[in-house]
Amino acid sequence: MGRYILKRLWRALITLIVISMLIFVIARVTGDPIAYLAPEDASEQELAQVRARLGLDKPIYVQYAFYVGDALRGDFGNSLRYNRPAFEMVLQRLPATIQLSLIAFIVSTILGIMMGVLAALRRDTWIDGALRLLAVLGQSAPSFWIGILAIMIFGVHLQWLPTSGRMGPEYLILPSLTLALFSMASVMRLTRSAMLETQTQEYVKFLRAKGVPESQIIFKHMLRNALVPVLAVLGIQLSHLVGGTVIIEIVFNWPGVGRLMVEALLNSDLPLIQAGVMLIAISVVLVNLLVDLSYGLVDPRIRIE
Amino acid sequence: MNGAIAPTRERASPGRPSRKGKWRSLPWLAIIMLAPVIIFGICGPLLYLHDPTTIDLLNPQKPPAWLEGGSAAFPLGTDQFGRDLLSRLIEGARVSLIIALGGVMVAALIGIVAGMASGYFGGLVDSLISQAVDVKMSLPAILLIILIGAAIGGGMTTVLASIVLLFWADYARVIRAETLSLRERGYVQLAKVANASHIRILTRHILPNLFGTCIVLVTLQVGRAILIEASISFIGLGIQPPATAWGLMVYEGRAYLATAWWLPTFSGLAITMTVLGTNLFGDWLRDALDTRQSSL
Amino acid sequence: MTIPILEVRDLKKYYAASAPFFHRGERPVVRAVDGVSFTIPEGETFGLIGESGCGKTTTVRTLLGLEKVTSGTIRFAGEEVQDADQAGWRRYRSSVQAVFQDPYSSLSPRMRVWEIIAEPLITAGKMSKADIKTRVAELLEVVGLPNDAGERFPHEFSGGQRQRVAIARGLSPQPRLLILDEPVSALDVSIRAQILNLLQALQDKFGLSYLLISHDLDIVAHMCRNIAVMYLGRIVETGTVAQVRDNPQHPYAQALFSAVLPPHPDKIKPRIRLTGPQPSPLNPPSGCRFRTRCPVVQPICAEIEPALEQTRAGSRAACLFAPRASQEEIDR
Amino acid sequence: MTDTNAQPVIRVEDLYVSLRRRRDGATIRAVNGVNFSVGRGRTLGIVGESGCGKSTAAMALVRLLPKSAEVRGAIHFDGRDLATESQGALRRIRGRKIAMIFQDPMVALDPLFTVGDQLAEPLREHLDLDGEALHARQVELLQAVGISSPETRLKQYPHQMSGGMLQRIVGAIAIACNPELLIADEPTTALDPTAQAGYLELLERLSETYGLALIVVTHDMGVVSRICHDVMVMYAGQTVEYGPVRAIFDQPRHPYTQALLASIPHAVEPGACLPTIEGQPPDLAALPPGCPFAARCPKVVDRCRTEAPPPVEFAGGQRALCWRADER
Repeated sequence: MGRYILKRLWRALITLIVISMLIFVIARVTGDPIAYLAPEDASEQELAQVRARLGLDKPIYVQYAFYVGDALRGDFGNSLRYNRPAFEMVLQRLPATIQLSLIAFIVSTILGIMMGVLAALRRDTWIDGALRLLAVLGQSAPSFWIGILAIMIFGVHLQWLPTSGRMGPEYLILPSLTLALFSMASVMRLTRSAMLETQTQEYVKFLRAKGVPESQIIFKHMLRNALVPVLAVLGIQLSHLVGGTVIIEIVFNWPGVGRLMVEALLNSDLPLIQAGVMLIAISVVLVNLLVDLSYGLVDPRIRIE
Repeated sequence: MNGAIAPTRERASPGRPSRKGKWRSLPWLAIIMLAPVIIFGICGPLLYLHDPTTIDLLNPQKPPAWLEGGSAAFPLGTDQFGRDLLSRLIEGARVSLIIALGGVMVAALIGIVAGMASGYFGGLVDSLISQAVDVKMSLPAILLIILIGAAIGGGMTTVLASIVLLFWADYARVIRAETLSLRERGYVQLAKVANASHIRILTRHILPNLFGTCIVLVTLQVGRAILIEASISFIGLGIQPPATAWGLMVYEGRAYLATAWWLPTFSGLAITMTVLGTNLFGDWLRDALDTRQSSL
Repeated sequence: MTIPILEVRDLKKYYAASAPFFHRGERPVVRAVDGVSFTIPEGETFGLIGESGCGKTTTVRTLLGLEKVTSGTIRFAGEEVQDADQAGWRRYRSSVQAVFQDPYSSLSPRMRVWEIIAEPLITAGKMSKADIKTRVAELLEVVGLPNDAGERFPHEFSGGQRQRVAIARGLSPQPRLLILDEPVSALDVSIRAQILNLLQALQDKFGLSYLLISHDLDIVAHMCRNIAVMYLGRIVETGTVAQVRDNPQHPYAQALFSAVLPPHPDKIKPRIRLTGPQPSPLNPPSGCRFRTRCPVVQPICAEIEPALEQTRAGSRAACLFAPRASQEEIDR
Repeated sequence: MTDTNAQPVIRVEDLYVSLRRRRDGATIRAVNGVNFSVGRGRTLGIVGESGCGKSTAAMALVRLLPKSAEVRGAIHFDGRDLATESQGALRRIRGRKIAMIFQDPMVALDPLFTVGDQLAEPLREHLDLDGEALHARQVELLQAVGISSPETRLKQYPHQMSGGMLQRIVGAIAIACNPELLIADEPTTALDPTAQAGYLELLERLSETYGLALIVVTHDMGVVSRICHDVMVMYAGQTVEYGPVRAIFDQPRHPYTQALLASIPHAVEPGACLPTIEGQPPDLAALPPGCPFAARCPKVVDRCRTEAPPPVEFAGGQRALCWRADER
């Protein structure tokens, strides 16, 4: 187990380093930061002073080190448009995004697993067919379109649910369900095929030979074994979900980091983008790590090395 | 009996299932969904009723022909500038197809080469490629897209670059795993014993056996690429007006939800149908070719 | 004295095991093959037997050049090959071919049978396409496959037929030694006999030498003149079939042969039981490797590593307590 | 019959099983009219080559078959006919009165649960054991199959154990509820010679100690000669020969049995040519009229190709399905 944890920690670290390098490189590629840090009519000498002050005259790896140091302190600079610390702005919006994706994560995981199990147990019946069609539809329809249709039907037409903003719990329903759809479809398909896979295992045959009731075989043994591969991809599902919030936030006017970043993108507000990307990356990597570690709880082969 | 040198000729095992059921087992639903997209994608300009970019301010927001106020001249109605929706959808099909196929092909090429090299040679090449794949897998796609968008702005290049950067890793991961297992097969070992070069082993023994996996992956990825393209266009980083793409049409139509519901509805429907078609086709291929793949 | 076709001396193959994360000092080593020696006279069949994990597959892989030798020598027809350059290996490999156990995974599924059989000729690049086709037709005839088999794919054949294809391929570069790694284990009993007969007939016809690897002691006894028994990377006993099978001296060989299923219910012999699990080649026991499971183990076995020595029964065994042959018996 | 006891534990009459082949939907006649019985403490070997229906016949006894399977005939066990019992009733028999073990003990246990947990399942299910009594029985069982320090073993997972240990655990699970019949389906196919001998010995000991009726399905005549009292040779879903092991090894009456025994390398001089059986078994979806072995039989006569041979009985309970069985 110790070795497994170390491996996962290592991977998380590498991921964060790579993303920080990407951000850094992109910030440099997009132009001389001096252009927007110094007054427009600054002289060559003044520019050099600013450069020296910001460390921009140093070699690139020193600059990167400075950048990482700043990032670790939460200093990504001020938003160009709002002239407020970018990190703070993102931090303010983060809870809304986390709330949305977490609820979608829970909904999609639980429903996905339940539907997958049902489809596998009713293999080749109309239930299986319907669930599989639903799943492939869920993986095919763009979430923004589903969102718009939902707004059209439940908001504009039926007027059952609010469609924009984040005021009370009822504001969460449409966005989180829309967001959950794609992930739910993936989890369902994976659960279904994992369940079918376990059905062919020798130990299932042996359990039947022992006279263990079918319900116990399914819910105690097959389900737990099927969850092993499902759990392995939940981390990936979660990053899909966090990514998906960006679009959902736009559709439903949800005040999260995603919308903030897209706005920042349209305004070329680089510090804000950097802070947003870094913070989202960190939260995704952390949650991924948690999911990976929970793997050991299910599978004794990893727990006991 | 001295059946040694001239032993019996065993009966060959019965071949594949008969050809009879073949027509019926084709994925007709998928074919019906994909056929219009492919036809429009290839000969789009020949089929326009109107030029998709011509603004016709006399006919703004016309509903589809079968509704009150619609006209046969604009079968699916018009947008806020009076442009014919059907013609714009056809134009969108072309753009979507080019981007999806082009991006996926480039990604497949990079990913397959990387995956084969990684799985076959192992060592440092493998460590680097695996690490890169790992990093990609644990990051949300949208972050990469935003970073690319931040670096080079919106447009076709951003979409293509995003698709390639996002998808190569999927190929590399799957192909690496398959190559690893193929490498240990008896026939690869025997090819080495027969003095076959690495090139020969990779092209004659490994690549042909990856074919099924590649085809299935490409099919499924085309669907995902269309979705990604639509999403990128939707957040404004993709195809820029006045050119058009399906995602952009949904985005533009979104403002007219209350007055012209058909604008976002039909363009979204086009995306969904196309992706659904490729997904169904891919699933069918996977079963037909019997390649083992996770359903992600 | 004629030069033996294959002479293996003190062959060792160690793998570096994956080390624990922050491991200090030397990396642990898996001693898959640890000092194996044997000789195959030209035109004969030599059998290597042992249970899974004893190192016979690794031995095959090193002999085929699929793994680099850690130390020791492999002499083929008098010439050392283990340190040969690429050209040397190429030459060696055209004289040594192999047939593997699984007839399903040993034929490329997307290649036509003729190309599978011809591959060693194609890579050698010395024959024209027409000559190759003629040669393939000859080979199909030799292994008893129909003429049109060449244009078909492996999946169109049954297990026994595939093994015939594999044998034809092994024969195509006209090798002198064929390494048969469990060649009939995957086949049904009746097909098994056909393939064994074919191998015997080919040996007679072409004067081939065989190295036969198997865990089926009946088959080894049927095919071979000399055999060696492996345990945990070492040969523990070697000699003629008659010596080793009928009067084994090493306790492991005794246990192994006592486990052979009887050909008739009247021939059930008492079995010598082995206790405990097989130790890991990562950390083999000191002294005699078999001592942890040996029914007649003595304290000294932990200290002295026995070498293969001539026994009174005629075989050579690596056991301190096997009755030694006297000097005159050896001379005789 | 061959049984020493008057009342066999299980008696099978005219068993037929047909299955649907997934590939082309054809109906496979996997088992075609099989009769046998096994008494207390006796061991029956069902032997044949791959696809001869031997496993299907054994699994049909407790109806652990694919859903498409159709079973006809009578399976008399414990005063009832298992061929007509409901799946629910069969479940209460499986593991309780009829235990089963399969090919490879290494994969017979669920990797995610402890050995103790998996041993407890049949005890809880069939005997309603719980708490102290359950634990005591678990320990007792592990001791019965020769496992030392059972307390710690119960808490371990399958991946922490050696192959030999798992064999014994599987054996312990099989005898957990004192069954009357144990069916072993290719129990040693995946094993090395010493492991194979050990497993067979374990089965033999369990059968003797507990007076089990044992059915061993195998393709290996050696396994049969090692532990079986009676043997049933199957070919293309039919019992071509049946009888006491010694009688059949001494004087096989059916040409297929003769060929099977002769093709074991032990039977001939080293290096000599082995007798072979030419050709391949028939497709079970399209069985020929007459004797299914006719196409490969060295003793075939015209009649074999058109008329199905009758069972010919011999002294000592041996019987063979062949027109020429009583010729020497």
